[in-house]
Formats: sequence, structure tokens, C-alpha cells
Amino acid sequence: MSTADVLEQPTQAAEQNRDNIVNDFSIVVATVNGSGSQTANGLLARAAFKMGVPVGAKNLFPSNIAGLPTWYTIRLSKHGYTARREVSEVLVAFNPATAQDDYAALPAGGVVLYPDDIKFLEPRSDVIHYALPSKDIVKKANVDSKLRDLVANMVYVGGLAYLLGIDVGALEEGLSHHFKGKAKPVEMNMNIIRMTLDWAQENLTKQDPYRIEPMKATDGLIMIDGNTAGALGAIFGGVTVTAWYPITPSTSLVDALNAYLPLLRPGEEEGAQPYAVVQAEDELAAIGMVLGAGWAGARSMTSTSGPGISLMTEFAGMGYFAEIPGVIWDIQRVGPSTGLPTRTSQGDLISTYFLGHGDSRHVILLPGSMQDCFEFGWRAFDLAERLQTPVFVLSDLDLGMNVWMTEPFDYPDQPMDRGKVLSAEELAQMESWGRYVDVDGDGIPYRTLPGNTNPMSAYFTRGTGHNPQAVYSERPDDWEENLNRLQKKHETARTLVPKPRVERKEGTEVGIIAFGSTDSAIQEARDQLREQGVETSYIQLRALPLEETLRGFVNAHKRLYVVELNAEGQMCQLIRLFMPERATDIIPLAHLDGLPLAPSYVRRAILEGEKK
Amino acid sequence: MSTADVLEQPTQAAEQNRDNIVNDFSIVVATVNGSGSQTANGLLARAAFKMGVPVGAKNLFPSNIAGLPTWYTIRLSKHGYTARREVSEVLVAFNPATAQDDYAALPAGGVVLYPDDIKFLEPRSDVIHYALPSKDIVKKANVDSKLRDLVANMVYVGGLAYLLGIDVGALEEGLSHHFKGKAKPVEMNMNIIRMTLDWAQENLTKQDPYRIEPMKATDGLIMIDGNTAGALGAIFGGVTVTAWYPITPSTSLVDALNAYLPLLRPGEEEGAQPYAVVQAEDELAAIGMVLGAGWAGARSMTSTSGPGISLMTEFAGMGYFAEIPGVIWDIQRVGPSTGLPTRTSQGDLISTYFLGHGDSRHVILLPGSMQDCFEFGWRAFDLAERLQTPVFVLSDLDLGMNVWMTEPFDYPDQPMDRGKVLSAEELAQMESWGRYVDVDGDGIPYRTLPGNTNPMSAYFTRGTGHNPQAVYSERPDDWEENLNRLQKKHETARTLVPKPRVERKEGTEVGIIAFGSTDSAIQEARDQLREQGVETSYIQLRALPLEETLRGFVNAHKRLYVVELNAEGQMCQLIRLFMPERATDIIPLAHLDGLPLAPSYVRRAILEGEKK
Amino acid sequence: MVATARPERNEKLNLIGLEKGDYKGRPSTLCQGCGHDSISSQIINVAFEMSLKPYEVIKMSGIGCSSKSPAYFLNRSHGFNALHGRMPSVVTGAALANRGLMPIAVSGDGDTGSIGMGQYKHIVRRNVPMVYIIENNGVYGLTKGQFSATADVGQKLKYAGTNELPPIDLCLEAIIGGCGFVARSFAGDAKQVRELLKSAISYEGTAVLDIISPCVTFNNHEDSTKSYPYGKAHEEKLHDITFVPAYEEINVDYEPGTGIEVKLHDGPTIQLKKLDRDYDPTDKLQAMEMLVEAERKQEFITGLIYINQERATLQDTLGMPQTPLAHLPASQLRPPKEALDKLMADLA
Amino acid sequence: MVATARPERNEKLNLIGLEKGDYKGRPSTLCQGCGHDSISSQIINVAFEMSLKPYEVIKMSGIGCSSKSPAYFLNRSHGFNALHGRMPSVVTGAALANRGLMPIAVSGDGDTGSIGMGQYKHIVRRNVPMVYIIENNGVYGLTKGQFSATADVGQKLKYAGTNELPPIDLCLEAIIGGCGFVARSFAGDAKQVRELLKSAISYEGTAVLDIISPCVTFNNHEDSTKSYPYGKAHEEKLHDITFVPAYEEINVDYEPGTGIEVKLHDGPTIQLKKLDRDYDPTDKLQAMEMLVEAERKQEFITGLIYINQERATLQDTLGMPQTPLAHLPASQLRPPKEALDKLMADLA
Ligand SMILES: Cc1ncc(C[n+]2csc(CCOP(=O)(O)OP(=O)(O)O)c2C)c(N)n1
Ligand SMILES: Cc1ncc(C[n+]2csc(CCOP(=O)(O)OP(=O)(O)O)c2C)c(N)n1
Ligand code: SF4
Ligand code: SF4
Ligand SMILES: [Mg+2]
Ligand SMILES: [Mg+2]
Repeated sequence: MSTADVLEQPTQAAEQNRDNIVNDFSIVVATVNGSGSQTANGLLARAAFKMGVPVGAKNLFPSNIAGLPTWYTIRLSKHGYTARREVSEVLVAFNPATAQDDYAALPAGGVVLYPDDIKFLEPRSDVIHYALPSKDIVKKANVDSKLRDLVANMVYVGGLAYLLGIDVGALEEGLSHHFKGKAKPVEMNMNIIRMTLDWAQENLTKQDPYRIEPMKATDGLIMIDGNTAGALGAIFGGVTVTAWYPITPSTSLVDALNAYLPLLRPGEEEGAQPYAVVQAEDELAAIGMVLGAGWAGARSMTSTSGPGISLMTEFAGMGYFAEIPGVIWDIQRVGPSTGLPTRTSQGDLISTYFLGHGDSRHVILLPGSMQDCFEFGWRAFDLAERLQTPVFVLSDLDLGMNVWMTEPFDYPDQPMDRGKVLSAEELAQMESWGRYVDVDGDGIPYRTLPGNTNPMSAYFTRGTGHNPQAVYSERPDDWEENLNRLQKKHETARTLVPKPRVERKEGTEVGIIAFGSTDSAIQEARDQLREQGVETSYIQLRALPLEETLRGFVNAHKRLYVVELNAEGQMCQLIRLFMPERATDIIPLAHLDGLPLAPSYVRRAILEGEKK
Repeated sequence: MSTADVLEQPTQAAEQNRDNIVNDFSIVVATVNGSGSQTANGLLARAAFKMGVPVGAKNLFPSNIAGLPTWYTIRLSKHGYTARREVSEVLVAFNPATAQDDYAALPAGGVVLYPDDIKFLEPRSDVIHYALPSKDIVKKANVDSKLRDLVANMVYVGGLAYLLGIDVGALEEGLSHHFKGKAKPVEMNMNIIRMTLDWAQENLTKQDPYRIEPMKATDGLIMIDGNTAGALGAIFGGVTVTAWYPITPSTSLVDALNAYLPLLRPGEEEGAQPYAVVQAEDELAAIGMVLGAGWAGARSMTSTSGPGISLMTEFAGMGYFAEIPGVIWDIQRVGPSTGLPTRTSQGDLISTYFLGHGDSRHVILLPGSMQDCFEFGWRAFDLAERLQTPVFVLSDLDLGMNVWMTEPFDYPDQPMDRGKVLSAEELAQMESWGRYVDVDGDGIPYRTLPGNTNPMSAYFTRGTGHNPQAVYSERPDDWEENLNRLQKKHETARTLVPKPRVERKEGTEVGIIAFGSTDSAIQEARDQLREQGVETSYIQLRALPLEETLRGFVNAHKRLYVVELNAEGQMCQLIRLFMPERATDIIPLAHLDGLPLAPSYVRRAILEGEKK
Repeated sequence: MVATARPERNEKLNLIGLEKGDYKGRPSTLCQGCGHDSISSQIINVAFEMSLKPYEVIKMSGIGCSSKSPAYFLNRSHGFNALHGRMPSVVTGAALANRGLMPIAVSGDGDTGSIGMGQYKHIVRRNVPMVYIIENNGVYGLTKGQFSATADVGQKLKYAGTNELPPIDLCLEAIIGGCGFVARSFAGDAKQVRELLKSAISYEGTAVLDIISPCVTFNNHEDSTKSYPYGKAHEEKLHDITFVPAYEEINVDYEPGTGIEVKLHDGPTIQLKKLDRDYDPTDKLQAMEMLVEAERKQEFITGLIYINQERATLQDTLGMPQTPLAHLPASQLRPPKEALDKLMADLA
Repeated sequence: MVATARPERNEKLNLIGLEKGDYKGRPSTLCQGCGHDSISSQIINVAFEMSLKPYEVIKMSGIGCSSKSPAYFLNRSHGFNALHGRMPSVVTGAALANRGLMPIAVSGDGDTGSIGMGQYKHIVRRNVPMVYIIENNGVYGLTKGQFSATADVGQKLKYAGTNELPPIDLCLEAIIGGCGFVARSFAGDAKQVRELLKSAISYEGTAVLDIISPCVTFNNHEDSTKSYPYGKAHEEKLHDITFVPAYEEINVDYEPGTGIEVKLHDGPTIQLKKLDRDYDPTDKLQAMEMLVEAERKQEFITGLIYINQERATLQDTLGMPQTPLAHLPASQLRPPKEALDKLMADLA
């Protein structure tokens, strides 16, 4: 007998019941990590998506393989908002370890679904209870004991389907999408869902106002995570050498490479794979392989996270100074140090921009959407080879590991740019060539690749001082000229990196500056601010070094709030350095607790800043 | 027959001859690296010092063991200026490979001493020539063939002694200082010097105006290099564990530890050495050992340079986050990458301040004199243990490897500060304790050392998120509170780090901000500027984080020139971030070519800035 | 560090009056049945039975599921969960700072064999006194199932496919690196793990224990050479090992000549009762040959593979005093003013 | 990579019409008499005699005096002077990008044995085709005379005192790491260095040459086991080695049974004429035993220590095509638009 039976349901809920809350609420699923609930949770999100309802899903999981608590929030929003909300109205309390707290955190009028063997110690009269006999249902379904825990999660899927009105067809479609059409698992899981639905029909009476109803808002959209998007981008960018070392949350990017390369890049030689993905012994080796391959003419990349970036410091400086292309993805997690490996952050900005002893500044791409992840996947190679330098792509766990809905990706609109590489023939036409000569005045010299048959092409790459002919030199003037050229090259980079996205509101004094995974939260916050009488412009930065679009935006506003997920306002600092004359008008809104940004934080902070 | 005989000496020189140039000129000795000329050059500097004449010596050597050219400049200045000058009037051209260029670089009226087997291809009539029969003299001296090249350098010592009037007693004293009183080598070298003097008496007629005459300006001063000074400081600071990996220009700091520890810290156990100096397999291991030792209660340190700092990045972040004391000396050389290993720089400032992924900012000491090197040698340990964090000491090659004259060092004026360490007894008095609890509100928690017999004392040190009790935690609030506390601790550090040295000139609008090895050049430049009508105030920063003294200084001036030896104006950027409201008044004077700063650069740049 | 007086006959308390519970750690967050947890419980048993003083032990580790485990034993000992692959350097520093501490370190095959290879080789070369446990499962557990460098050729993983690179034998690496105590065991063989742990703790120098510790989540299928089923089916013991504390007299329960006794520096003895093969763990070449053959023939051989007590520890090599450096009083750390004055005079 | 047609009878030009001078490098800046320079000149000789195409060779190194030397040979080949201890990873990347290139890499005992140990172990494990030369002088030359990890016990250095840690044997490390070509030589033995270089260049896989290369400035005193005098006095050859190119017929100048021939994949043969001892370089255990004994007895044994041609190269393990990845045309690098459209459809 479940608490639901003993507790009379709250009147207030009954009232709400009269006017339904449709496609505008959040579900939080609390389960045990490693219990296989990811399938069920992904399925729920996808089903809503398939019903045409805008959905935002965030997985909050522990740094643990199995046993610790994990939460999955699914936000349904007819307005198309996908950011994290601070409250969820519907709780699936399937983790005994956290059930009491999760339950206590429900807002008044909230709903809880739970297995009937959980008892709440402090029952609430202001929430609606639905107990599900999950054990019985699974027993009845007599599935193989090994799979029992797995399918048990389908019970809450069935329960929610009944209560919220999730389309069963969408669920079935979702399952066959997940199991790539394999009938058996689909059937096994659908069976549980149906049994639960049948049981619910007989035993549950809908008493809450929350419903999901079909819309057309997701037509033509897809669902994907940023690590897969980035990997696909890299594949369409012609990656041939990938050297990596496993680390959360970057691993799934390489997993996606391994999954899609064989399909998309079969190659022409019978039985041969025209690419290499090597698991290195550590990140020092991974970046060394990337630079070795880039030097020899391959499009090479690695994917890592904070600790890996730290280990790549020395090689990053060498890549910058010896001018070797390579692409380094940093799927940011919370640091310093090992930090919170399964939480999201934008904290590696400053340390990566200045990575390496001595004077070095790197080119960094900042994807802010799934489309950016795909685009930067290929564009990073063009930039790295054009600029002959390591290019970093700073994504984060929220972008990289959560599934987002998005417009489908555009096929690259330009042919590959392999940069200034001289062939044997081209060299033959020239009477002189120097590896580090600034022929074009853009700071970018010409290079040759090993294997070039022209004897003139050979040169010695080194991290030590060199003259324009790449010959070792300790001459003060050689050093200074070379560094001046590298700075000129950095100025050239300003003009080549992806431009920010700008949404100007005429007449407002307030500008919001942000980047990366926070876009949806910023957009929602702007709507909320507008309702409270604060109009804002918005610029979403997409790369470092900073460039003129930003300058224009800053100069068009009086106060600029820089929103970022780190403790020290790192982007704010970089912008102040970029525009010292406006430094005091550039206001940090930095905050890091490992969770994706919630619009409420932005709204509150800016209202405070604007004294409203 | 040497060029001296065929060339009539320039009349202009003859004129100058009438009024001598005394104790106010520079000598440059050009020799072959590895030929043992260091002994001769050091001897010349020391002799002048012993004659009471202020001397500044700079060794410009290649990254090579033997064979490449090397230059040693000795500046004599009755005004006490020791900075590098851009010209030297007296050339010792003992390196055939560079003799022609060195000769061409002489100013009109300059002097050249050279072995008579060198022929100048484009003889100059505006310099004075002295050819020395070095081969003959060495042959006559019949020294053991192995030592011949070594002692050959004494020929130019003798030649200069005769021409400039260097006191032979001072030379002998210098030699016995160098050879720690061993009679044989002293005699052998003196013999060459005397033979040369005798030869010169007979064969040379003094035709140039340059002379060294005794003064009393060096009474009570000593001569020492910064690496030795730092090592001595560390020894008086109680260093017990040193883990290092060889790298120029930091190696000699550990050499000095090995040389002086046995003398100064014999210890009480028969035949045992109460300290450990371990050559690690690399810098990752070195810093790991330092933190392991600091965690276990030892005063531990390492010494390295740019590339080593880059390799320590991950551990630096852990030391910051897990709050472990340790001292890291970075004897800066020119970077990025391997760069110019034997040239000086101030280029690791920004990368070290932000070293490590995620939000980390480190405490950095910036020695600006030999006394600072000694003082920071011990004070760094007090700060590291007080603040429970890695403390970096950013010296440079000019400070570390060149011999400077300096006031003698002051004995530490405070007892050692071992920081907030709880003994078993103290713990017994407390009913609760948490490793990361901010008891005192200064952001600095209390720690216990392994071996503490109180069961309460045990805790688990980790780089992952933790609550105040050091228990693993992924809670958003735990993370945010912990990082806020670390920021508070950084604010506390502002109040504890060494204060800048300030020289205020009332009424001037111009302030010079500098740090490190550039002090002597700045002081001289200020005198030159004064002569040209530009009065300047001067603040010499001595640490990061920046603090209130600087704020006051900046606010007391209209225009602030930040002079530093790097390409990107790193300190200037940090000051702009510290005082955004004054950002545009803070002007970078950054310049890096590997040479110690010359006053002329500062003078020119500031005159330009001041439109004079 | 190891108590040597005769034990009280009290079941619940050990020689220093502590209960088993005093050696426990926090509840494990590893997977149910993970080999690492069974090793942790043997560490707890051994520490209790040997009456280790918790405050004299430091628990050290790198990063990985294995490296998490020090949180799950000896709550009364200080612990340091360092960086991936860098535990050895941290142990070295701590051991130099306070030679009175006994490091019990836990690493993984990835933590030691991949990113940590350099530090592993160099710590055994320095012979830093410690117990170096490698919880070897042939896979990266915490990052969810990639191959580690100890995976055998032809091994298959659901996630990572087939491994085609030769395995690194961390015992062989230790032996040629100069390590004087090298053993291999199996998490499923609690008794052997216990006896080897006791022997390792009593050994003066770096003692390497390469313990096959199945990852039940990613690498425990029958045909995995690092799985429980495989281990149980194929474990071949070099000998039956018994650790005899200094305070017990050694009563040999086997025919003369059918066993070997190794006497350790500070009194205790390791009894090695002969099983199928003649094996002398003091013979370096024989040990190397055995390991090479075992790899060739895919044999899973456990026991005390090599022992040699001749090398000096790092602390002795450096001529360090018995007093821990961390305990030196200020008076011994800071030379007197006269010393500085004299020095300044010399430099004048 | 190695020319196979019959050689012209032209003294000054080799098979591909280049002169010796075309294989020279920039003037050396190493010390007069440094062992590294004599190795460089043997590399020049061998490259000329084997008619290597300079543009097919890449010169790779880490940091050190030894690692500087690639600047002093093969000016017509691209070179990469990487970071201290990290040459192997850079070679691996270059070899993956363009398998048509032949890496000739030079490292030092510090570069490989200390900071580079991890990458060294892992590149031999991956079997990346390359010649890996260690110019081993037992000392850090470029930083002026500290001990490296290969210094023998009891060795003395003016600067660094006496070494008390056991030496790392980089040949033994390579063998147990899975390396299939392991040789030791002496910079003072030009002929042997040459023949071993030719053999290494012809070997398909990682070929390790540990060449004792005296540092005349810091470690060349009589009683240094890494000195010229010591080497000349104590070198003991395993065999007299001759490399016979594919295009020459093998005329054996020794009694049957008193020598061994090793036929290499692409045709050439290594002749090993028996000297004092019977030695079979294909016997892994014998090789390991020899090295362990040699260290125990302080013997300086040179020659081809171990050869095994069974392992696949990294490129083959990865199933890479013969076409260098760096030469793939854009058409093969970027899938067509249809592929993307289909994918987008699947994700809808
Ligand atoms: C520098 C760095 N790189 C990568 C990681 C991610 N990481 C955590 S554990 C681990 C491997 C653990 O494998 P192993 O040592 O075998 O331990 P196990 O989990 O198998 O017990 C990796 C790669 C990290 N934490 N730090
Ligand atoms: C990261 C880093 N640490 C230290 C150094 C300084 N360093 C340059 S060469 C060298 C050792 C060279 O020894 P070895 O490899 O034996 O070469 P050798 O000079 O003896 O030929 C060191 C420590 C460096 N360049 N980079
Ligand atoms: S993943 Fe494997 S190694 Fe990690 S805890 Fe689970 S079973 Fe153990
Ligand atoms: S120092 Fe030694 S290794 Fe370096 S160049 Fe000179 S002789 Fe060679
Ligand atoms: Mg493992
Ligand atoms: Mg060497």
C-alpha cells in the first residue's frame, strides 16, 4: 500500500487541475548511476521531441561507475526554452538514497512518481503522489534476471506516458532509434511500458495538471550531443590522425570518431582505413603525436579536458613558436585540478589562451551551439593550417555530453583551406625560400612538408630561437623580429576567426556578453528582463582572439555584463584587456557551481546591476 | 708584426689622452665558449671591485658547451651604475670567429686588445690597437699542455692590468679567492699575468685615455650571483627537501645548495645529512616530490626554468586547490618553448600567475636585487606554509647567473612561520576540526601532518571537489564555497606578500613601474630623464598578487610606464586588471631581445611617451 | 613500524588495542564485486592483524577506480589522492620528509603502466620504502572500459574492440628496474594477497604487488585473462606463501627441502612451501625467465616472484638521519647569525 | 626506401646520383671529439652508401647535445628537434601522417632514460618503424655534467660526485618492451656502428641502437665506463657484423656453423660472424640473460643483441593504407553532401 493511498491529494492541486499546464514544466528523474536509466531518460526526451514539443535535457551524473545518485532533468517548453530551470514540477523518485531529499525539494503542487516500496518519512500534503509497483511489473514481465534492473526503468516511462500523455508511438519510435532498429530489445522494453500503462489505467487517477501535447515546434530539427557533432565536423573536415587519452567528458568525442569514421570515410584501398585513431599513453604523448602529424601534413587532432590541457602546456608553447598546425578540443569540466569531472564549466579560458611559458597567445574557438560544434569541427583544421598554429576548441560538458535539439548541420560552404604549403614544383619557381619569412605581410610564413622532393624544401623545426631561414640563432634582433611576426600573425588571426553572433536592441544601454553553452539561458533571461522593463542587446562570442565586432558592440552600450561559468570572470578580464578604455563598464557576472547556467541567475544579477 | 705597429694611432685618441677617462667606461671581452675565459673575466670584475670601483658584469654566453662565441662585459662606473650599456669602449678581441665584427662595433676612440695572430681585414684609424703575443707568452711560461688554453686568458688580464692600471695585488687576491686559496693555480695564473705585464712595459705605449683608479665606493659590499643568494636564503629558511631537474639557468641554484648545505647545516646525527637533494627524472616528478614533502611537513623546494614550469602546470593547480605548501624557483630564460636558454627574460609572469586549468591564481615573489634573492629564499617558505599553497619565485638569468655587487644580506628578522599546523595535543583541545574550515575568516584553514597521533587528525588530500571536512563532494554549494574561500585566501595573500619599493618624486605626473633585474637600468634611466627635464617616481614591485601600495602609487600619478622584459607587456596587463579604472593610463614599455635592460631603452621610450 | 611483542590473546583487540573497525574506511563507491574492494578489505585485515599504527601509515594513490580505494580503508591514516600517474613522485617526497611513515600506495594498470610508466620505473630505481599495489584489471575502469597497457594480445572489450599490442608486464618492469620485492597475486585469492601484503609491509624498500583485480563492469567476461572466472580457473601458484611475524617461532609444516624461508631484515620470515615447481625467488634470471615464459604460454602465475634485500633505501643512499626531516626543530633548520656573517665576510 | 638496383661503379656518386656532400649537415657546434659527432658522420656515410633519398628521411630528436646532432647531418632532409624526452610521440605522429617517411631519430640517455622513459617504452610497444639512436654517455652533457639514469653504480663525476643508483639498461628495457631490433655499439667502433645502422634502417619496425658515445668534456676519464679509453679497452663484440644489401650476393667468409645470417624482410641480410661466444640474437631469453650478466660483471658487450621480425608495425596494426594519409586528396578527406544529409535525416 503506497503513501498515495493514505494521503488525500491536495485541493490546491485539484484546482490547478482545472486548467492544465501543457508543455511548460520540467521533469526530474532521480535514479542510481549505472542502473541503465540513461536509456529510459533519453527515450522520454526523444519522445517529447518527436511529439513536436521543444525539450531541453540535462544529465547530472556523478564521477562514479555505478551506485551513486544521478539526476536527469527534462524541460518541456512550448516557448522553446531549453535552459536548466531551478525547479522541476514532476519528480521520478526511483533512487531510495535520495528520495527523501528529492521529495522535499518538490514545489507545492508538484508531482512524484515512485516505486511503491519507497516510503516518504515526512509525507507532504501539497504534492501529488503516484506509487508504481515496479517490482511486480518487472516480475510479471519475466525478463532475464541480468536485464531486470535495466528494464525496470521503463516502469516510470510507462507511468509518465500515462500521466502526461506521452504518445506511445513516439516511445516505440524512440526505442527503435536507440536500439538501431533491433526488434528484441525494443519489444522487451515496450512490453514493460505497456504493462505499466495497463496497470496505470486501472489503478491511477490523474490528479495533476501537467500534460504533454503534440506541437509542430520541432519539425526539421534533430537531436544530438556536441561531442558527436564535433566528431562529425572533424570527419567532414578531413581529420586523418587522432591521438587521444581517455578523460571525462571528452571521451565520447573520440568514441563518435570511431563510430562514424568507418561509415563516412571508408577510403579506396581494399580493407584499409584511411585514418588513424591512436590511444596514447598520456596527454603529453597525444599532443606530441598531433604536432608530429600536423608537421608532416596530416589533419590531426586530440580531445581532452582540463588536466590534459595542463599536461599539454609545454607542447602548446612549442606548437605556437615552431608554428605547427593541430587541433585540440577541450571539453571543459570543473577545475582547478581534478575538480568535478562530471560537471560543466567555462574555466579553462585564460589558462588556455596563455598556455605555455614565455609570451604565447593561442587561437581558441568557442562553440555555442550544436551547429558551432559541427562547424568548428572542420573549420578548426582550416584555421590551424592557415595560421600554422595549434587551434583550441573550448567546448564544455553541457554542450559535449547533453543531447540538444538543433537545426540540422550545414555542409561546409568552402573547400578545405590547407594553408601556405609549397610543393616541390612551386619551390622550383622560386629562387629563394625561408621557412619563417613573412612574404605576405600577414605574419604567416610558407611551409614545406617532409617528403617534398625539392632539396630546397628541407628545414629544421625547433623550439629554439631561429632566423627567417629556420637556422638556429641567438641574435637579439632575430628573436625580436620573430616574436613581432608572431604577434602580427595573432592580429591576422583576429580577422580570420569566427565572428560573434550579435542581437542589437536599439536604444538600450545594456549589453550582455556571453559564449558557449549558456546561449539558451541568456535568451530566456533576456525575455524575462524585457518583461521587467530591461531591454538588452546580446553578443555571443565565438572565438579568441577578440575582434572588432565586439569592439563595436561594447562601444554601442553603456554597461556590459559578461556572463560566464567560472569563478574569476575570465572572459571579462580578457575583454577588459582588449578594451582598456571601457574596462570599468565591463561587468563580470561569473559564477561556477558545476551546473548549466539557469536564466534566473542572469535575470537576478542584471536586475541587481540595473538597480531594478 | 701586429696591426698596431703598421697603423699610426688616431690623433683624436691622443687628444682624449690628455684628459683621462677614469672609472667610467666598459670593457667587452670576446672569447670562445668553454675556453675557460670565465675565470679571467670574473677576475677582472672582482679586481675592479676590490679597487673600490663600482662594477657591473654581464656574461653573454651561448647555449653550447664549447666552441661558440661568448662575450663578457664589464662596466666600470664611478657613479655606481651597473646596468648594461649598449657600447663598450675597450674590446678584448680574443675570438677569431667574431673579431672582425667586434672590432667594427667599437666606437670611435675605442681600444682593442688582441692576440697578435689576428689580422683585421678592415683596419680602423679611429681606434687604438694593442696586439699581445699570447702564444709566445704561454709558450715561455711552459705550462702543462692541457692547461695552456685556460691560462692563455690571463694574457689579456695582464694586458688590461697594464693599460688600465689594474692593481696587481687585487688580481692576486681575486685569484686566491677564486681558487679558494690553492697556491698552485694562483701562481700559475699570476705568472702569466706578470709575464704579460713585463712584456707590455717594454713593448706597449699607453695611448688611450681609459683608466681604472682606486675608489672607496665598494667598501662593505660583497659580490655574488642571485642563484647562490637564493640558495643561501633557502638554507637559512630551513629547506630540507629539494627535488629538481637540471635546466639552464636554474641549475646553479641547486649547485649552490649542494655546496653550502654541508657547511651550514651539518646536523646533529653523526655522519648523517639532515636534508635531501634529489635529482628527479623530470620536472613533473620534481614538483610531485616537492608537494609530497610539503604535505608531510618538510620545507621543500625546486628550481627550474620556463619549460619546467610548463611541465609543472597540472601539479601547480593541484597544489593550489589541495592547499599544499612548496616553493618553486623559476630562473626565467627567453621563451616561448625552448627559446633562448642562455638569455634573460621576464616572460613567465602571466602563464605562471594563472598556471593550471580552471580558476587558479598563484602567489609569486619577484626578487629585484641580490638581497631580495636571499630574503625570498627564506621568506618563500614562510609564505608557502602560512598560505598553504605553492609559492613561485620568479628570478631571471641576469639576476641568477651574473655576479652583482650588493650590500651584505640581513639575517632573517623573524623566526620561521610554520603556519597553521595542529599538533595532536592542540587537536585534543578541540571538539571538532575540518581540514578546509575557514576558522579565522582569512580563507586559510588549519592542517595536520601525517604522523599526528591524534586519530582526529587524519584526512584525505585530493584534487577533487571536497567539503570543509575534506570529504569528497560534488555538491554545487560545496564547490562554490570552497572556491570563494580560495579567493579570500588570495586576498589575504595580497596583505602578506613583500611590499614594493617606492621612490616618490613629489609633483611629477610620471610613474615608472618595474620589477626584477631591471632596477639598475631604471635608476640610471631616471637620472638621465631628470637631466632631460623629466622627473619620475618609481615603484619596484616585489610580488603578485598586486597590493595597495601599488594602487596608491598609480593614483598619485597621471601616466604610468610599465617597464618589463617580455613581448606582451605581461605585468602591464595584470596591473590593468588590478586597476581597470586607470587602465588607459598604464602604458606598456615591453621589450624582449634576451639582453639585460639598457637604460637607453627606458630613456628613449619615456621621452617619446612624454613627447620630449 | 610492525609491533614485535607477543600478542595478547584478545580476539577483538590487536596488540595496540585497536579493533578491526579502527582500520576501516569510508563506504566504497566502487561497483559491487569490484576486485579493488576485496583488496581493500585485505589491507584492512592485514593492518589490523599486524597492529599497524594508523598514524604511521600514509595512503597514497593516483587517479582511477583503484586509486579511489584508499578512501575505503584506514580512515585513521592520512591519505593523498594525487594526480594520474604521479603517485610515485608524491610518495617519494613524503618519504623524504618523514621516513618514519609507511606509504601504502594503490595504483591501477593505467595509472602505472600508461601515464605513470616513467615515475614507476624511477621510484623502483630509487628504492623508496613503500608498498606499491597495482590493482591490475587490464582496463581503464573509471573512464569506462578502454584497454590499458597490461591487456593481453587478442583481448576483447565490448567498448574498445580487440587489443593487438603486447602487454606490459609490470612485474618484469620492476625486476629489471632494480626492485627487490616483486609479487603477483589475484584479488580472488584473499589468503595469498594477505600474506604477500604482510611480507611487503615488512620489506625495507619498494615492494611491488601486481594484483589482478577484475573489473566486473567492463572486463569480467570468461575469456578475459583479467576476469574472476579466468583467474579462478587458471591461477597457478609458485608456492604456498605464509608470513611469520618476528614474535612467532617458525614451525615448518613441510618436508625439509620442499620449501624456502626468506628472513626479512627486521625479524619476520616468509615461508614459501613448494608446490608443483621448483622456484627460487632470489634468482633474478629465473624470475625473468619465468615471466617471459608465462606471457608466451599465457600462464597466470602468482606468488613472490623476486626478492632481494641487498639494496639500500633512498633515504640511506642519501645518508639521511633517522629523525624525520619534518621533525627537525627550527634550531636545526636555521643556521646562526654568525654563520651568515662569516659568509658575507668571505664574499666581500 | 632502400635502392635495390646494382650500384654504378662511380666512386663519387651513389645509386641515386648524389655525392657524400649531399648528405652532410651544418657544421657541428658540439665539443671537439664528442662521440656524437662520430656517430653523425657514420649516419652520413651510411645514408650515402645506401643511397637513401634524403627527402624520404626525417631527422627527429629531443633535447640535449645528442639531440642537436640531426642539424649536423642530412641537410636535405626535414628535421624536427622536439622537446626534452618527447621525440617518440612526435615521430609517432609523423609516421602516422606519412608512412612513406623513414624517421632517423637521435636521443640521449637523459632524453630517453629519464624524462623520456614513458614515451620510450610506449613507442617500442607500438613498434613504430624508425631508427631510434640513443647517444649514451651516462651524463647530461648540455646541462654540464649531471648523472643520467644509465650511469653505472660507483661512477664518479667531477661535478656530481658518485652515482649510487643502478643503471637503466635501455637495451633490456627495449627487449622486454617488445622491440624487435635491439643493438648496442660504441662510437669508437665506426665499422660496427655503420653495419648496425644499415641493418636498423633496413628493419621494419622500431630499431633501437644504444650507442655508447663518450662525452669528452664531462665523462671521458679512464675509469668512466662511458669513456673512449674504457670503451676501447673493454669493448667485447658478440659477433662480427656485416650488412649485405639485397643486390649483393652473400659470400660467406667464415666456416659453416661459425656464423648466423638474418634475412630481413625486404631482401638484405645481416651476417653475424662468430667470435668468442655462441650467441643467437633471435633468442629473447638469452639476450636478456646476457644483458643482466653483463651488468653484473661490468662487461661492455656490443653487437646485434636481439632481432625478431614477427611483430606488425603500428601502421599495419591500425590497418592503414599504403598511401600516406598526408597525401590523401580533398575528395577522400571530405565525405559528400549526401552523406551529411542522410545523417541529419537519421538524427531527426
Ligand atoms: C591527466 C589525466 N588524464 C586522464 C584522466 C582520466 N582518467 C581517470 S582514471 C583513468 C584511467 C584509470 O585506469 P586505471 O589506472 O587502470 O584504474 P582503474 O579505473 O582501472 O582501476 C583516466 C584515463 C585523468 N584523471 N587525468
Ligand atoms: C623540460 C626540460 N627540462 C630540462 C631541460 C634542460 N636539458 C637540456 S638537455 C638536458 C639533458 C640532456 O642529457 P642527454 O639526453 O643525455 O643528452 P646529452 O647532452 O648528454 O647528449 C636537460 C636536462 C630541457 N631542455 N627541457
Ligand atoms: S568500473 Fe570496474 S574498476 Fe571501476 S569500480 Fe567498477 S568494477 Fe571496479
Ligand atoms: S658536452 Fe659532452 S656531450 Fe655535449 S657536446 Fe660536449 S662532449 Fe658532447
Ligand atoms: Mg585498470
Ligand atoms: Mg647524455
